[in-house]
Amino acid sequence: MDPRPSLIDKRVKNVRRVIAVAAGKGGVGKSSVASMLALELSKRGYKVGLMDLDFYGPSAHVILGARGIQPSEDKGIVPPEVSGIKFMSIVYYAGDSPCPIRGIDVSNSIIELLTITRWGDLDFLVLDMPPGFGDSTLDVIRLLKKTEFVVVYTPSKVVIETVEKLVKMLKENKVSILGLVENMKTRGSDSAKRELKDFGIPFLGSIWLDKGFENSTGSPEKLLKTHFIKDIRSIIPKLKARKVR
Amino acid sequence: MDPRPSLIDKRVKNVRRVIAVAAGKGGVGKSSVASMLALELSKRGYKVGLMDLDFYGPSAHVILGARGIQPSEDKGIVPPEVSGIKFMSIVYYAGDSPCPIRGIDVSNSIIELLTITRWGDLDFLVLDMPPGFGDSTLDVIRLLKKTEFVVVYTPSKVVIETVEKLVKMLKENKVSILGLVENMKTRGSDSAKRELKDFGIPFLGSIWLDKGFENSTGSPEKLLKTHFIKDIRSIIPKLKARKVR
Amino acid sequence: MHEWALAEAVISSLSEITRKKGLRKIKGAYILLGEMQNIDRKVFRFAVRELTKNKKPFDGFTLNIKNEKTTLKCRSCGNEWTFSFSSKMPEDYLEAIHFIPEVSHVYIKCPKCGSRDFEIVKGRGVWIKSVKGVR
Amino acid sequence: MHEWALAEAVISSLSEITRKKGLRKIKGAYILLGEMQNIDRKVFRFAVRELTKNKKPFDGFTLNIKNEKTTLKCRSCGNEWTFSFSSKMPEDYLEAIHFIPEVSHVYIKCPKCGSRDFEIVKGRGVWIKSVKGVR
Ligand SMILES: Nc1ncnc2c1ncn2[C@@H]1O[C@H](COP(=O)(O)OP(=O)(O)O)[C@@H](O)[C@H]1O
Ligand SMILES: Nc1ncnc2c1ncn2[C@@H]1O[C@H](COP(=O)(O)OP(=O)(O)O)[C@@H](O)[C@H]1O
Ligand SMILES: [Mg+2]
Ligand SMILES: [Mg+2]
Ligand SMILES: [Mg+2]
Ligand SMILES: [Mg+2]
Ligand code: NI
Ligand code: NI
Ligand SMILES: [Zn+2]
Ligand SMILES: [Zn+2]
Repeated sequence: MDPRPSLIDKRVKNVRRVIAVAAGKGGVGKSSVASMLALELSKRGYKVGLMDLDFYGPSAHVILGARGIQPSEDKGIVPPEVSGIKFMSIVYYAGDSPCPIRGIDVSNSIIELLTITRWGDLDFLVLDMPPGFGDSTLDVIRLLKKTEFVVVYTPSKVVIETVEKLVKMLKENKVSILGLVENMKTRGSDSAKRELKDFGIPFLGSIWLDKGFENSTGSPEKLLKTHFIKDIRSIIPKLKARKVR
Repeated sequence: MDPRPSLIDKRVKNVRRVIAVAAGKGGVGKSSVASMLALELSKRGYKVGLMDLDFYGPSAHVILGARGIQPSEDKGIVPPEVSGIKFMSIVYYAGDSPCPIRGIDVSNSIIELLTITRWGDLDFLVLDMPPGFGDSTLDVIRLLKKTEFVVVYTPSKVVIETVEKLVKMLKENKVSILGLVENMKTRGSDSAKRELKDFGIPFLGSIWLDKGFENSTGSPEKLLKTHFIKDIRSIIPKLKARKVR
Repeated sequence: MHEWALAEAVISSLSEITRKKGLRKIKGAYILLGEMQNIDRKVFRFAVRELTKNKKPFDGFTLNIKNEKTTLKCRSCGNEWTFSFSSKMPEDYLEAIHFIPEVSHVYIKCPKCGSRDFEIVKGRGVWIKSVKGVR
Repeated sequence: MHEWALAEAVISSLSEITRKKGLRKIKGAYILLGEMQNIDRKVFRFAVRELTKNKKPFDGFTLNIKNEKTTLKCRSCGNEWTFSFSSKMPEDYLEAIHFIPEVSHVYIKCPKCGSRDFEIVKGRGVWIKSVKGVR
């Protein structure tokens, strides 16, 4: 019998909200939204944790410019802080090397990390989800029952197709969905928004395509001055806990 | 003992080239490049197959507008044609529903599809790879030894970070890499290209960010009139078999 | 009838074993057919006969087929249950599972808790259990 | 010393079993410690003692620990081999594997064919093999 799952709930007992930023699809800005959300919440004085669950393409450390840090050991592992955010990522252990592992190993790694990481008291734990809805997503649903999902999409046919699948799957599993965030908005097409409305999920807001964003990644100070963060600010008030099932 | 792997090599015996379009990262345009490449090669009179290996976010059928088709059965399954392309996808069996399966099941599905699909004689079989380098990528490397990779990237830090990992991993496994394709190019940043040059992998060309692309998806005729396809045309001559190890 | 392809896989695999182990003759094989895939035995046997015809090492080859019941196990609640094709499922769902047993995750839920996160413990598809050969 | 966290998981799990099975007392448990994770037994035992102290159902609890050798199996060539911490690997690689055994895929290759696509067949980490309780 695997002893680990039974501890995971206790590990997030003093975490008020667990918010997973997901899409099903890659490249829509999950990591960007998750990192910026954590950054803004932390700046506002909340106690915030951020966990990068994309083991193939971990990105949050690149966006936040978190280099040369490592967790400390104290009855488990204690995440180091980046701009006030308690930050966990597989990069502490795999470095910059590719980690070519199968789903079963991804699952085991996530369970191990959730078992040994001591988040302590947090207002928000933000999860940066990988694309797809395989082992990582299924384990979050199975093991972190208090997770609420923020679903990111971009106005594109192939993206909508996949995001719809994620939403169907979350609803079926009776997982809380906080709402939808449109990313990389440009003038014109609102058709995607219309199509997704049918799901009866709150629309949390749009983040415009921000040409200055790429050059700000790696520097929290610069990130806090982008248009992107302004859009995040208008989304935060809408993150009130609300269960959509 | 699993009897399936032993048949897979024979299934592609009469396929001259197997080209996997991959990135490690999601959203860089793997499916777009794979679909457009297959479309242009088919238009030029080559015998072409296209296999969508992204089981969470299958996209090629959306891009090519392949709806309402199904394989036929004849000593296995025979892929139906879309614009002259023999096309295989999990959507034939999972429909539009989410397929929330773990890596082990993805692996089993891919092995099954590769075992029963009769491609016949082909000049090119294009594989549309999922993000990550988990079960699907590892199975392609393990079971389809003749696969040559085309690695797609976009000029972005988080993308480069992941693409580098994929390239390292492919090189280590002595997998052939045909070269790099830059996608969604905009004026300005050539820095990514410079950074990736260190790998000693041929640069196959750039595909410019094409604002008309999204509205052409779903219609092969429209796709054949995009700027995107023009960029694909200038890449094709560089796809000469060349093993980079 | 894609059973032919699965029979082909079995024969290809047995030929490979014959070569690798340096067998002169392959007298028989014991095959498990998982109920989930609902493989037509008659067609499967017919294909094996055709595929081994006039192939020297398969002279006098006998095929032993055993039906393997399907066990599914829920990762969410631990519940174990069986699946059989007699279930009242639309024809095209059963057809899809016949081709790719894993798409069962689209059509089947844990009868106890409703989760689709289940393991196909056994009875998935074709498996070579043992081979009898002569060196 | 993150061994404490793993001991906590074991005790939390045993407490859960005690509750679910309606046990009055939990007399002992048989734990496998996989070699891959190189868990410090002394620290682990100490943590278990501290965590069960003054906990009623754990009165007189004895811990039986068995070392489980690590077996790795290559998916590419089928080769099986073992892994032990005595290997000549840089300290920080071993440290990383100690925390997350799966990152071994970054640092270990199949000694026969060089592939990193291997299965951790056994000897990964902490496993509760059996529990002895009184109803
Ligand atoms: N609103 C935005 N404006 C401009 N670029 C963005 C925006 N959101 C994300 N990006 C860029 O898009 C790419 C993908 O973003 P990322 O957060 O890594 O996506 P995901 O985590 O979903 O794969 C990155 O290059 C990122 O810099
Ligand atoms: N060159 C391009 N110009 C404009 N849009 C593009 C281009 N390449 C891809 N896209 C768009 O980017 C998004 C992601 O592309 P996709 O092919 O689905 O990526 P992947 O398969 O890597 O996840 C889609 O909305 C697609 O229409
Ligand atoms: Mg996701
Ligand atoms: Mg990401
Ligand atoms: Mg890939
Ligand atoms: Mg794709
Ligand atoms: Ni059939
Ligand atoms: Ni430790
Ligand atoms: Zn269940
Ligand atoms: Zn090997």
